Amino acid sequence: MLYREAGQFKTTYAEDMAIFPIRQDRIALAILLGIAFIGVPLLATFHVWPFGSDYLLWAILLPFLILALAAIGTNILVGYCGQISLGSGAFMAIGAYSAYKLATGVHIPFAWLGFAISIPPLPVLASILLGGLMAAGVGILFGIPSLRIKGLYLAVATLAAQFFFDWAFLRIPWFTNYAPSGSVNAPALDFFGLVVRTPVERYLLCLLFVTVMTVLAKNLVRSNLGRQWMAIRDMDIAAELIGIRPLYAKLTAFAVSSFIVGVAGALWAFVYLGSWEPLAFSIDRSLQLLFMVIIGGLGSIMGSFVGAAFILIVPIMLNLVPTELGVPLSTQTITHLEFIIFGSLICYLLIKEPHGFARLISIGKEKLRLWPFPY
Amino acid sequence: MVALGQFLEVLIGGLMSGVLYSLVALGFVLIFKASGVFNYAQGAMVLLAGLAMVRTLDLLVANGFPPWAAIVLGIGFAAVIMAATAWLIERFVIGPLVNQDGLTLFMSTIGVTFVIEGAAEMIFGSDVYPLRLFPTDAWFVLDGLFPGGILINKLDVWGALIAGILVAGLAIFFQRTKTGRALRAVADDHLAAHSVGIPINWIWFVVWLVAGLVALVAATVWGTKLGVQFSITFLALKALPVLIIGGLTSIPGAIAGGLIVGAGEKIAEVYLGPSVGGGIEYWFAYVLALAVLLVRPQGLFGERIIERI
Amino acid sequence: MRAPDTNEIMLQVDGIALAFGGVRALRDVTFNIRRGEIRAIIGPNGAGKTSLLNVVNGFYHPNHGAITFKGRTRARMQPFEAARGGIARTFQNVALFKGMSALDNIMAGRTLKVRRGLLWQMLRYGPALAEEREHRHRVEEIIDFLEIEAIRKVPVGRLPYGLQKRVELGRALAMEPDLLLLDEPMAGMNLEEKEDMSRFIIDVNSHYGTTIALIEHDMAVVMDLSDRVAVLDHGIKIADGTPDEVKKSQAVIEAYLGVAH
Amino acid sequence: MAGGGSFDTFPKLLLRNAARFGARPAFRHKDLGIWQSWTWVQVAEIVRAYAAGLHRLGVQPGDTIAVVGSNRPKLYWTIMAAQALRAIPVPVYSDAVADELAFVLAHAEAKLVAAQDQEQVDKVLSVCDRLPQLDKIVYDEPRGLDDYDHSRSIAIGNVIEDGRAALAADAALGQRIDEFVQAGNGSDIAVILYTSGTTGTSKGVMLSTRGCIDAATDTTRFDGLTHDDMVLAYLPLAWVGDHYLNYVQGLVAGFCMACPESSDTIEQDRREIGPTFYFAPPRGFEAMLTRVMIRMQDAAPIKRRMFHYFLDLARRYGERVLTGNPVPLSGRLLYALGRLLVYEPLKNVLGLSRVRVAYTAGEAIGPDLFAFYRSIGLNLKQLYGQTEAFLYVTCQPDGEIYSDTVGPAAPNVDIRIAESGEVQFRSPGMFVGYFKDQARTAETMTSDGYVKTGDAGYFDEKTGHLKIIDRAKDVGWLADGTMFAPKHLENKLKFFPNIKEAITFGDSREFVCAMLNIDAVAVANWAERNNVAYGSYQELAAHPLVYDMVANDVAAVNLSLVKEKALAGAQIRRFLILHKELDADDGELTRTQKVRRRFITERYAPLLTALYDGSHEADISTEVTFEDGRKGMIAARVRIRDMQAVGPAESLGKAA
Repeated sequence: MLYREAGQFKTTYAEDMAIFPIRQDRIALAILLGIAFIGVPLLATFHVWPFGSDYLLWAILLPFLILALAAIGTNILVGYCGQISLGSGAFMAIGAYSAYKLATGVHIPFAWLGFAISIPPLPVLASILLGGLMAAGVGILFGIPSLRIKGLYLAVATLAAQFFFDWAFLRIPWFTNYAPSGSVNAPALDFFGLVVRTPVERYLLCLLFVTVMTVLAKNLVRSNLGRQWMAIRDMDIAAELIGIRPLYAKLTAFAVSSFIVGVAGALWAFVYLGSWEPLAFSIDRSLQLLFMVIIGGLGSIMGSFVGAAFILIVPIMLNLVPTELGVPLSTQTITHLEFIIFGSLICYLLIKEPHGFARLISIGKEKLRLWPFPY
Repeated sequence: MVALGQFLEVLIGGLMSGVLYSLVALGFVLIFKASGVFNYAQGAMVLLAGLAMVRTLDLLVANGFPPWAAIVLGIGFAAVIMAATAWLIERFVIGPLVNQDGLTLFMSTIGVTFVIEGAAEMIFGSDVYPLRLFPTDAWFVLDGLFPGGILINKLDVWGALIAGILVAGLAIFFQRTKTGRALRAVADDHLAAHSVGIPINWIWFVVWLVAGLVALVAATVWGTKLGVQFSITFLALKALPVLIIGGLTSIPGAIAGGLIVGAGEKIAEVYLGPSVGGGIEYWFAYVLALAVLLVRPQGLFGERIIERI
Repeated sequence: MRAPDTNEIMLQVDGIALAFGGVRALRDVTFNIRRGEIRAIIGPNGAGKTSLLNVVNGFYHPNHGAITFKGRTRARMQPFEAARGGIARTFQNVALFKGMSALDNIMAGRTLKVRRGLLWQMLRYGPALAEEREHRHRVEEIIDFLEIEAIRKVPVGRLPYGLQKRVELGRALAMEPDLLLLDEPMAGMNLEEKEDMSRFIIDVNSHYGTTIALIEHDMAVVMDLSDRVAVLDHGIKIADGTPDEVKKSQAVIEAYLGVAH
Repeated sequence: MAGGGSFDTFPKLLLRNAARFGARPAFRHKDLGIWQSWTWVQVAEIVRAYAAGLHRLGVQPGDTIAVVGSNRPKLYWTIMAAQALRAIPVPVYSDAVADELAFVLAHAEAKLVAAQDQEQVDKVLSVCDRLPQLDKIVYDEPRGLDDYDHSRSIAIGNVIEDGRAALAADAALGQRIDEFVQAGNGSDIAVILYTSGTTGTSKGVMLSTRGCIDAATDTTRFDGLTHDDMVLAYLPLAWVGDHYLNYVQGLVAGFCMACPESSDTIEQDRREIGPTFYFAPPRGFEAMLTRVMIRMQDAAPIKRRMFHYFLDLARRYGERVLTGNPVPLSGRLLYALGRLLVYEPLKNVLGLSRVRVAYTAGEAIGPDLFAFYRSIGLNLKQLYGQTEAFLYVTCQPDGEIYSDTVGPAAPNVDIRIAESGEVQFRSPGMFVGYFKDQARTAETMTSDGYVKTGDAGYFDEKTGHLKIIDRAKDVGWLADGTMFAPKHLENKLKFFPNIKEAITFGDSREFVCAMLNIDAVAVANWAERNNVAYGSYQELAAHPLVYDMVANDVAAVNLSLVKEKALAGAQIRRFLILHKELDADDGELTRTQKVRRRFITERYAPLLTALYDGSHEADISTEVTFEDGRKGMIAARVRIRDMQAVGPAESLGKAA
């Protein structure tokens, strides 16, 4: 209905392969980015409604951005390459702790060899990215089984990663620089001299990361590599017979996915939490990410954002709405309600619309494009 | 001599708790064989069964019922709850998802897990509820052989006994009874089974019910050991690696796997634990499973997987 | 542009035997494919035709025998090695990537030709974009060739069977193979679709000079398409030669009439 | 806006456009998934190389070059290249069967044929033994032609390459080409268009370059077409409509021609390209509307209701809102809302959003149909023309649009009505003569240089616009002397969605009878909705309920006739529904889908007699040609239905 496509024709493949080939979509995106990059910061700095307090930034936007990023990572593995993962939380943790170690300086004593490896503290940006790389490395390691085993079996392999690293970061004091409490504090967020402190600054920082990595991720999934992943997902045998090497396809999926998740982890720890414990990256986190992906849409970048938003908003609504209605619920009840809602929603979507909200959205969009016709 | 004694003690303790893993794993095998579902919700079911039982039990006792009656009624009620759950799951989740690929089914059970956990805690509360069904004191045996003898936890013995009986029972149920055989038929080929007039939905309900009851039993034992609480779910989740190790489709495999994991993690905990800060039990089973997968993807007892195009 | 029918042997299969458990799918099968020819493999159901193709492109590993492809002999190879060697393949029951559009399916067929790696593709800039454009262009030529312009961007899941078969052929062509294995390319097609498909097969052979081996049940089709026909029955090659020779062969007639074995 | 001005040949216009619009797109073609585009400069260069190539193949001034195929840039360039060499292009209908093709090629003495693809090449080769003068075949799409004899048939691409190389090699060749272009003048024959004559064999209409350009200059001005416009070239290449509206106007105004990817992607291509100038015959617009309605039937009830509500609204206010006449405010607002919700989206999906001027012609258009498109804001107009005039005789200026007239004389055209009632005209674009056919040329021209259109019509007193009622020779008189205009009647009948074709009889008979063809799509749909079971078209056509439905339509026509005094007596008394669809392959229709009345009269003689001997059914068996070319017989028993004539009194009664 709102679309006016007549006269929008493509004269080059570049145009035809664009992410948003329809002009109206490009406009919408531009507006969205405008709001995100200019509108929100402005409103927030001058505390204009709805940014009266920092609640919106802290409790919603920051976690949304970071978790959306993590969801994208998870989606690449689960949604695009069809390799189930219950270990995303662990890879966030790896990202976070590696970044932490690198930012605070690494010292590995090889007493019996009489020498020690030590790396001086690195700049925050470097540590975050290297944290991601570290996660990617471990990802590849745990991805190797996926070459011999499929689906369900892989679930257990990733569970192994999850539980092992939960334990490692909890019990091996070296990771926490021997902090007695086991909880660690992020270093100052110093990017080439300008230090990120206020919520707005943190928000912008995450927004930047998310935007850039989203574009890169989108590029990957719409390039040959992305097609290799989907081929493996849809029919691995046929994929092999057209010359796709399962080893390469799957491991790249693991690497890329873990890298993004790792960076998200580092951001989560450094930018959002500030100080954290291994609990922040437990299996619950893994499942939360998996849910975001399923609800948002397997195999859809956009879906990752939708899923993240949904998962974050529901609890807040559960909190707000009854209170408004004058029947406030106990936090426990809310948690339980969340569980039930998410759980049943997952089942419902898997049965009715396996491609999640993203598919529903694109169907709606198609309807608008064909309006007033039904098809 | 001391060392050996201690080792035996640990080993026996491990095997005993291992039997429980086998038990829960058996629940998995049933469901997997019958509907190809890799049931993540097993842990949640244990929690649900446990809570349902312990809360009724407490309630009744508080209202002056004699303990034995309370126990019987409590267990009975929990059984009913499990039956209801089984029916709901079959009716609203597994049924509609028939012929979907394993991954989808698996994810759906994660959904189920959340619903069950949420509902269970909402209805029955989310604290730690102590449960006393079995004696928890210990025996000392063979003190002639070893100084101080070997400590054996009576609860473990009970658990092992019950589990043993159930395992035997299930094995028979599988091999002998009509339903059991029908069940195996379904596992091999849905359509075929259907065409020969085996009511699949009924079969599925049955396996989920059995799995539920198995969960109930596990709940009684673990409940007594640790009190009924959320963390039980993680304990029960270990049935996943147990299965991988044993082989997804093999009942003996499930049993052996359970024992291996049980003994293995105890030994690892006692002998390696201290050097790495303890808590190895938390992941041992999974990493072991991972190792097995790499060497023998179909597990120790599983049949080979052949692909065709 | 048709490749000259030299007698150069492109693929030589020597004494292949293949068994699943007790089932002997292939017993000591020996046959060859010449460069530039259209080679048909026929036989009653369960004769081992598909197994033979599976052995040729490395999906099954024979228990005995060797395969010589373009002068290199090997007992077993991985499917993707076969693909890299220039062997493409379509399937009896279409094996497309259901989640992807027709275009993406065929684009996936270009994988082996892609030069730029992960980082370039991630940046999708300069050379990477140029390469992507190049591949798209080649794929569009194939789409034009197979006359599937109208369904370019439709998810293959929604396509009718006949068109799916075409897309699958397109995916195989995108690999620019030297040897194209077609497993019942016309199974379940109506007359018109069959005529189209035959036309495409002939054009592929003449226009791209691709060597083609196909399994087909429709005798009429086989007889007027193929240069040489090999007949399998119960895993044994019972006849081999030009369509006319094969038609005359007593063994073949018996096999098809189902005379005792 | 650019006219022909001092440029009297197309090659010169091409050069002018290259100079004036250089980098602007001249041609687009949806090929390999995207709209390949060529600027005027590129086209000029290509055409020059192509001309050189053709010259090297021995093409001389005055040679005729046949062009057969669908709308492809390379085929249009063939026309340009031929004209550059002062050779004469002869476009041929691509759906012509081998015999028709053979006739035209032989008659035109084509020396070279430019064919689109294997299919056309094969067709030419199949008849080339009848074409001694045919020397070479060039083709656009090499696909499937690899093994053909390349001494005889060459890919156009190669011809161009060869020409380009040659031009680079020797400058003299280049000069020779340029000399041809310079030597060209307005009196040259620009093109020979073969009319698929409604009667007898087709005639080659010769048109002069000067005439073509002048005519086009007038009409492009008339409609304000400029180099910013864009057309979708989807009409038959060989039809005057395509050649004039797209090719000639394109060169004159310098706008861009877009060629669709294939015949079955036209809808989508139209939507993508979004033409600004659009032509379709009434049946084209009708088909579009039918599809719209059919698609809407599957829409959700609410949506459907909304859709129809706003369409009614448009019918009530649309025309007035758009022509700026007074409309109640509520109407204005609702119409604006309708724009947002229905009209604009609808035009968008149909690819008509950007159309500034749309024309329809060829036959009378149904008032409702016409009103529909105008009311949703499409500037649809009618023109009246014919090949001999190089299209335009009359056309409707903006603001003076009536569904039942074809408008006043086009610029610089003068029209007169002969005593016989025949329309005659003189126009800048009028033809030079029929190729190799003095006799028929003579009988078409009047002594004082007017062209006989062969159509009967009159100028409407009220509007001063021309009204065409029928083919002059078809106008007849009933036995009792009342005037009888078959086409007029037939059009009235065809305005009903259920009736696809109608042939009426009455000349020198006591009363009027009609043979009807139901519209398969519309009636099938009706049948589906009212669950009427039927096995075949034949069954459907013979179905009593269908007869009843059609009878109502006929009655309505009779009623409407009462109002036209002259024709009131010529009401339809009996009709029948034919058992098969009239088909060009059986020679019942022309290639432009016009009824071959005479042929049908002979073919269905038994039915005709039955209509008049009072019997209530008749047997008929006819030979038919199937799509794959095979021939066969179909026999049927056709029922005949009697109708009541409506007297003035009754009509008043009904009116009151």
